[in-house]
Amino acid sequence: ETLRWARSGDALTLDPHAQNEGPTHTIRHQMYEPLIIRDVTGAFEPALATDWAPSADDPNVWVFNLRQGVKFHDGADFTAEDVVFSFERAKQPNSDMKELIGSITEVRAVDDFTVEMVTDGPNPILPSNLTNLFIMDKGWTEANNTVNVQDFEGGEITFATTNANGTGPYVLQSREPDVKTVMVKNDNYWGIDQFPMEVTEIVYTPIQNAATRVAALLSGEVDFLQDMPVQDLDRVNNADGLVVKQAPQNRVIFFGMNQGADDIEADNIDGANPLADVRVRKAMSMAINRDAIRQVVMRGQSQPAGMIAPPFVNGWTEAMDSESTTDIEGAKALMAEAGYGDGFSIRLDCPNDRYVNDEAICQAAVGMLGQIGITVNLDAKPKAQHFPLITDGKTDFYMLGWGVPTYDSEYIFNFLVHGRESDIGTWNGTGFDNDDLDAKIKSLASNTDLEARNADIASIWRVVQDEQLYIPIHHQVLNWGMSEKVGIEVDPEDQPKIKYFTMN
Amino acid sequence: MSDLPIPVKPKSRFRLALESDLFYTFRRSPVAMVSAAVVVVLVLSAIFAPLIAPTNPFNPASLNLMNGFTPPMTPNAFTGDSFLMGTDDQGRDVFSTILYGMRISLFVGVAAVFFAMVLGITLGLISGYVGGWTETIIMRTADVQLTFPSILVAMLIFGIAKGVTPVEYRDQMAIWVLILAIGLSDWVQFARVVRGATLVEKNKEYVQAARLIGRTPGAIMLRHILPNVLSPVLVIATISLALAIIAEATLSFLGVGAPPTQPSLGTLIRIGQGFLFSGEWWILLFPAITLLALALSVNLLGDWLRDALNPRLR
Amino acid sequence: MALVRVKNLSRVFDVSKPWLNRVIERRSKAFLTAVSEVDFEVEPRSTYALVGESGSGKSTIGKMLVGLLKPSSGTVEIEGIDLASETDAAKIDAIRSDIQMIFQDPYASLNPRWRVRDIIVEPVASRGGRTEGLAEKLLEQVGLSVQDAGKFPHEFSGGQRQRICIARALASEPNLIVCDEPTSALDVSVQAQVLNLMSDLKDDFGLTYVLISHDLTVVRHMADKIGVLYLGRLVEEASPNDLFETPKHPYTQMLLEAAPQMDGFGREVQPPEGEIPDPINPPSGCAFHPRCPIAQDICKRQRPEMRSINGMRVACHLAE
Amino acid sequence: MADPVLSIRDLSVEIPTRHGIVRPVDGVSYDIQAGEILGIVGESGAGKSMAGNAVIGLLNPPAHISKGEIWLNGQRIDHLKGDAMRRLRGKEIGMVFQDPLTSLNPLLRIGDQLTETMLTHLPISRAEAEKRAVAALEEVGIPGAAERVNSYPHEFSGGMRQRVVIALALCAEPSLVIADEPTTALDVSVQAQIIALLRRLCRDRGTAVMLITHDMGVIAEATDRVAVMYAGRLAELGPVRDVLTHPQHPYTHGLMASTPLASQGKRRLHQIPGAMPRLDAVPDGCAFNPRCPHATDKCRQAPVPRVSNGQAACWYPLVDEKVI
Amino acid sequence: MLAYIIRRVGQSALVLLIVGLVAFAMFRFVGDPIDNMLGQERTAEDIERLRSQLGLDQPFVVQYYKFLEGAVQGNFGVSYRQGRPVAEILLERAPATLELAMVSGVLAILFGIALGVFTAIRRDGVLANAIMSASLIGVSLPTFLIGILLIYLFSVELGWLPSFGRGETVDLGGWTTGFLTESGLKALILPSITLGLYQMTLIMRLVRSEMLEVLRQDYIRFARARGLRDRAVNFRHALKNTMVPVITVIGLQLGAIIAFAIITETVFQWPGVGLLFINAVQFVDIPVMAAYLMLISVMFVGINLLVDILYFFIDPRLRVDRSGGH
Ligand SMILES: Nc1ncnc2c1ncn2[C@@H]1O[C@H](COP(=O)(O)OP(=O)(O)OP(=O)(O)O)[C@@H](O)[C@H]1O
Ligand SMILES: Nc1ncnc2c1ncn2[C@@H]1O[C@H](COP(=O)(O)OP(=O)(O)OP(=O)(O)O)[C@@H](O)[C@H]1O
Ligand SMILES: [Mg+2]
Ligand SMILES: [Mg+2]
Repeated sequence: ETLRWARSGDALTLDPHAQNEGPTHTIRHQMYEPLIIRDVTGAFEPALATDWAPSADDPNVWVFNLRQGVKFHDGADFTAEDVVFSFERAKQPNSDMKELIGSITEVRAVDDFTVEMVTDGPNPILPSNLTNLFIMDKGWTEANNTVNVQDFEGGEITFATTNANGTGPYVLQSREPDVKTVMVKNDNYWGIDQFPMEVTEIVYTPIQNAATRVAALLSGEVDFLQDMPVQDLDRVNNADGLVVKQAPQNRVIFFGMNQGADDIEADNIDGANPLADVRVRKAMSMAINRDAIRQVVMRGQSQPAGMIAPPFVNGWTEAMDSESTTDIEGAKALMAEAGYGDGFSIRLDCPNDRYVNDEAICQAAVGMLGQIGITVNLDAKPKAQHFPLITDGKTDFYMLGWGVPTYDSEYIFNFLVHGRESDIGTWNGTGFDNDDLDAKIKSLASNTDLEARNADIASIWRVVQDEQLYIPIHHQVLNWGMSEKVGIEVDPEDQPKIKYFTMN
Repeated sequence: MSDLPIPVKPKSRFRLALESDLFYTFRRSPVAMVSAAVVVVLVLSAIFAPLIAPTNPFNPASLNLMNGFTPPMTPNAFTGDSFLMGTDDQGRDVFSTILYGMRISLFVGVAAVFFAMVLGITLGLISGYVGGWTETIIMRTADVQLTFPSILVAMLIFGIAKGVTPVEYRDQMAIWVLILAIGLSDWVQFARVVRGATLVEKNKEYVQAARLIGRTPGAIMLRHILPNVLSPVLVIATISLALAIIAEATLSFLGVGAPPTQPSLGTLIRIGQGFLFSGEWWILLFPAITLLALALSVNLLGDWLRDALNPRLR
Repeated sequence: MALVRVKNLSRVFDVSKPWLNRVIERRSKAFLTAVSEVDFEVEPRSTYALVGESGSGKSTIGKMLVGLLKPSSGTVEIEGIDLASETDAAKIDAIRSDIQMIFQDPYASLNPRWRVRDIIVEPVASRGGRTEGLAEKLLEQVGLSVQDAGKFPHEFSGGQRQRICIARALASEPNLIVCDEPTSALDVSVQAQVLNLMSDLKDDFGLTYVLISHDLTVVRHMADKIGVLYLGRLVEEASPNDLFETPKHPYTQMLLEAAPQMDGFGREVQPPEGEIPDPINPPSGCAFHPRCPIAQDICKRQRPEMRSINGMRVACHLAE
Repeated sequence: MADPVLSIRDLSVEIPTRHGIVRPVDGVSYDIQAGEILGIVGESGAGKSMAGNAVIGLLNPPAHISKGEIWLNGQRIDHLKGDAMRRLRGKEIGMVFQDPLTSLNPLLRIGDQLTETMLTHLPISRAEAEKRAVAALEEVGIPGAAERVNSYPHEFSGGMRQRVVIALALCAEPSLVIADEPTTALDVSVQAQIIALLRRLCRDRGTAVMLITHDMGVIAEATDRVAVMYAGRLAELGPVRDVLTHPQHPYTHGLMASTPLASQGKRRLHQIPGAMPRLDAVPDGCAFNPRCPHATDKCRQAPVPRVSNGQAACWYPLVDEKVI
Repeated sequence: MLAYIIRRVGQSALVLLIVGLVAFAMFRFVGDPIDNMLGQERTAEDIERLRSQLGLDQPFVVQYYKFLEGAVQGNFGVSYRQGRPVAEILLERAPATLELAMVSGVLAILFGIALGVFTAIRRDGVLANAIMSASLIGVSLPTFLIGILLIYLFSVELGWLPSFGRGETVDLGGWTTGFLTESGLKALILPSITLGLYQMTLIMRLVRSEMLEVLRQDYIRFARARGLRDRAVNFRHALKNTMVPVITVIGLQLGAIIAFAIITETVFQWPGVGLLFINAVQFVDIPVMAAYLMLISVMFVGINLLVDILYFFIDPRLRVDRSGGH
């Protein structure tokens, strides 16, 4: 049966290691496989590795036993050699996945179906980092001259950009970027009896315009829709033969502020940086009425957040997650105390095609911050333009959403709290840089004493909370719209894997 | 000079206007009167929006998000506030937002048409009157310009402006870019018509009489020809105004126009169309009706003007 | 001394096709000789008439007289001054205000957006002269009323408009008025009014007229001397009586014969042969020879010079 | 006398306008016999063309016939509608307009315009029509007619075009031809040719011709009888020589007298004061009364007497006023 | 004739040169190509190397010439956003837009002319007036709104027609066509109506006013005076003359259709060049913008060239030597 599947955007490339981006991974997941995947509940599930464990001899080594009898789409056999090759490829400078395996110093094939990974210290959570790390066929890659990862930013295209040869349940049949991608069932798939595999053909269509997207679902032209506009949930739910399934998403939405600079360019204050004052940051957080955003902008499809970790994540506590309060008068007082009683103006950079109602949330924030005298100029733009502002440190006040595929706070700290360096803290646009804290974060990777590690995590969170490093907004709720015949539960990472789908 | 007869006070322009054929046909055309009335009401309410509108939707601080999605004339479940045309997703009063949005739409439309008109008339007059190479160059440029439909030109200019202006100025710039873009894509019509009319007028004998007296080309163009080529210009200006309003709406709809915090009618429709299926029809409907009413009545006026000013139809 | 002296006046228009067409179609440039080697003089306070069929170059001569067109060759001297070669700006200005023109179409001659007063005084106002009460005075002189000064042209009939044109022409107190078919757009009864007015003003102000017309009866009534044009050339020039009684040139004879006559009841005329030839490729020799009943060989070959015969001037090899 | 080809009885045409109802033709009656040329003369705007258009049923709305009858060859045609009237046009009534430059469709060959007219009205084959087209062109004196049928209008000179227009008007052999200022746009020499052509056709075929013009000279030379129109009404009707030499109506007289005449030398022209009234402000009584030197109160109030052949619409007709 | 065509071709070439200049200027001055290509960690050397590699150190004219040379060979560089050669992307997308434009163009011309003639002939008729009023609403309603309403009505409420995309397409040697499948044809209906409606209204109103103008001409009066049938008068005489000015405008409108496709494609998620362009504008993807510009003008110029030649066949006055006579 054909599954007609739509969402707002397309995969940026098919090269497995060129972009670390959700929707891009989603498409790859149908054709390529990592060693380990997460199932619909978020639990690990063996994919190309059948089991894995730290080596008994060396705490710095993880041993993976590979699945046997697996063939790539082109018929080549899957062996340890391919794993070694793929990991090496993923560590290339052009790779966007290298941060995830930064701690791996060596990958070696013990035999055809055993691989050992050596890390620079004990790494208890290594498997979490591997769920989006796809394995390519060495022979195919070499034959097609695409050993090097595509230089995406540099505008390069390679054979792997538009072609795919994985071990996955579906085989690429045709692809027109931004238009249509068709995949068909892989009859030689190793798991063909293990999974429902009821979808024989996948037709994937990006539809940018939200109304058109919903119309397509309503009119029955699409069976399965990601990126459901929240306002249309009722309509879709009430439509004959359609259902909306929802689940809390492993993603939190928040604002970041440049507090490290002495002066920032996006404001109207010369020679000073109002965001550097923690009282201002606290006031800003207090000005945000998260309930109103939940009620109106999100139509109940979110959960107000007090910290920037989703509840799925190790280190999340209910107490911290309810620390955000709304108190306009208090906020005004704080502003006055900080010497900004008359307010200031600042530009807010916001994406308009990445998160649920991202632009509307920003707009609402503009109004709310206005109430404590902060005039916010909103600059909303596509994600492809927004994200580089953060990674390049060119924005002083921005929206960001963070999902945690590793389900551990370390991932958050590495990207968002650690001071910005070339291979760590890359998404920390706040200018926050605390050497003690950085050391603590670094030590998490190799801390095998989980209790002590958790204590460290809690203490790091304390600093983040007290410094009001970010202004958390909410945790997203994920909505998938689908025809009743589609049987699937929502994946908290928004990564549908079609092999689990049933069709009746 | 006591032997000179005393001049008699002539009729004022206003009286002449009232007695004119134009005014007569106007009074006879219900369509023209109704659409003029609609235009006047809409324009006035846009101009006096700050006085009429219950809230100022462009001041984000005054918004209460909890008022979002209030249906028309129904009290909001949380705040108990009630709005004539309901509120949008940000809790903005749709009625006020339409008034303010219309200001932007009208300002952009009028300014763009004015810009196009001044440019087009000047170039049209010069190319028609001077002729020769000047004319060839101007009219070839016009041909090239015609190659690019307004929407395309506007988007290009927008894209380029986006590439060259610093982010800080983008919001303020957006409106001026819209005006420039729509205006630039519109001048050709004016230039062509004015040139055509100028070619006719310049061979008329009153122009020869003026040349005979030794008046300069500039004076002839400005004082003699210009007033006589204005009636087709008026017609085009009206129709262009309707087009410019729609173009502005379209560009805003495509996301290259007015920013969402200062929505024009087009931006409002773009916002509203997201709620088309979810039952919040008022967010789309009222701005759409306003836009339609505005464009339609301006178009109707233009249509009527064209017929009324066309001497052959009389 | 003659007020106007036209010597060897020619005007050629370039009517070539665009360059590319000429190259591809292997054609040379095409020129239309609208006026060719015309000589005449106009005495002060007289009326000199130019007649001819459409396209014979009457208006072109008129425009060259007033300086609206530059001659291709030859000269136009007004009061001894040639506008085309004169360099003294003051003299040019003086001559310019001495010449005025009245056009054929009274509807197109007046700027419809201007009030009559402004139209009339423009020749003076544009030179910075005093215009107070001037329009009213002139209006009365041309038989309109003072109140009319504040009106717009569309409030007037054709005859009244022509009067306004005359008033405008008089504003700068000119000596010479070139009238290009001043009455041909008017009905007979109105034409009589305008012609009478022109005669009166001529006497009152000592004006000199160059009257351009294709209407032989008007010309005969008004002119002191008549020049007949054919295809840009002056073929005959004489006083009205001589011309109408004893036309010398076969073309003049044909024209007089063909013109309908008020008393020509049931007159059976042999209509003239042919039409005016293409002015771009005019016939060789005497341009009239293809239609001329008495043409001979020489007429085809040689262009006849103007000759004086009995006080008339005629350009015909055979006239006597 | 035989029945007239065209007979107009008390014809009025009305146009509703902003300033009230305008009557450009007001109670006009006249007949035209076969082989006769009737001249209609008058100043611009007197209603000459309107009268002609009314006959052929081509009044532009909102102008319409409000009163009176039009009879063509014994058939009443003023109330005919649509197709019935169309069949008469071209077939029974031919029309020639003033401007030969614009009367011909620039995109169609002369021959096609001729054959299409004939095929519409005559039961003949296309080949026959083509043959007749050449003949029709020859008849109006177009040299090389056999080749010229394939020409487009812009390839002809003005005089030639007017001949083509006449050929078109005559090609279905109508019994009446209305020629509305057929020579005004032409030079005198060509005008003489066209007038001669019209007279010859009229004589040879016995066609009745209504010749509309404002040129008294053309009237004198070309017509048998003349109708003088003033402000939509008939001022005078009669044999051309009588009307022109002994006008009875003061207007006709004024018209004649204001024309410069060779015989009168350079004396001041006779001048009718004022101008023809606008049709929305025609004075009561005799339309000419404000300009008439002989007008009395009766002229200002009572409707003028009816015109009959040889008699003017005037209470005080002039007697023995010789003009020419 | 030959001269006429040569002149038109020459003018077209000139237009293209100018457009090329605009496109080139965009490349050269708007998006800093170095910035776009090198990203964050660039060294002065890198910049120099790339400058000379891209020829940016050469004189302007040489650069422009190189650009044109590249453009003629279809080399417009690489899309900043998609990282693929622009020419390839355009080629992939062009069939969708062209098919859509073709269908809407044909619809607009057929219905536009038919309705224009009808409303002109029945000038005062009830139906004609109704059509005229409706047409005004047509020009007053923004295209995007029409599209949204059509989707709402026909896809969502009635469920008759697809709301987005091209349906199934068949690949004919690089040209993907939606004409050969039922779903492809169905998918064409709503977008082409949306796109064609506005142009149709314009053409209709133009045809009507030109037709009325022609119907006032003397030769029409004369044709009527000759007793020709209404059909002959209206169609043979009037319509043909109407076409002379109308054709020029239709040419312009056809070009406009391709550009207006931007809106329709956005609303219907039609995978054509318009959608590509609007994304490019949002992303300031200069190579795509420039190439689109060139593509549109080539099409436009091509259409107008054809139209001009057609014009030439319709109007005999253009065919003859016009120098003589007057
Ligand atoms: N600007 C011009 N360019 C080309 N040819 C011209 C121009 N002006 C006049 N001609 C030609 O010159 C010739 C003489 O024209 P002119 O207007 O002097 O004639 P005319 O005797 O005044 O005729 P009419 O009685 O029609 O006014 C005509 O053949 C005309 O076509
Ligand atoms: N639609 C109209 N509304 C009002 N008056 C009109 C209209 N059409 C024509 N007239 C008037 O009808 C009168 C008769 O016009 P007609 O064309 O018959 O005059 P004419 O005698 O043929 O004049 P000309 O010699 O100028 O051709 C004119 O005075 C004209 O102003
Ligand atoms: Mg002339
Ligand atoms: Mg007439």
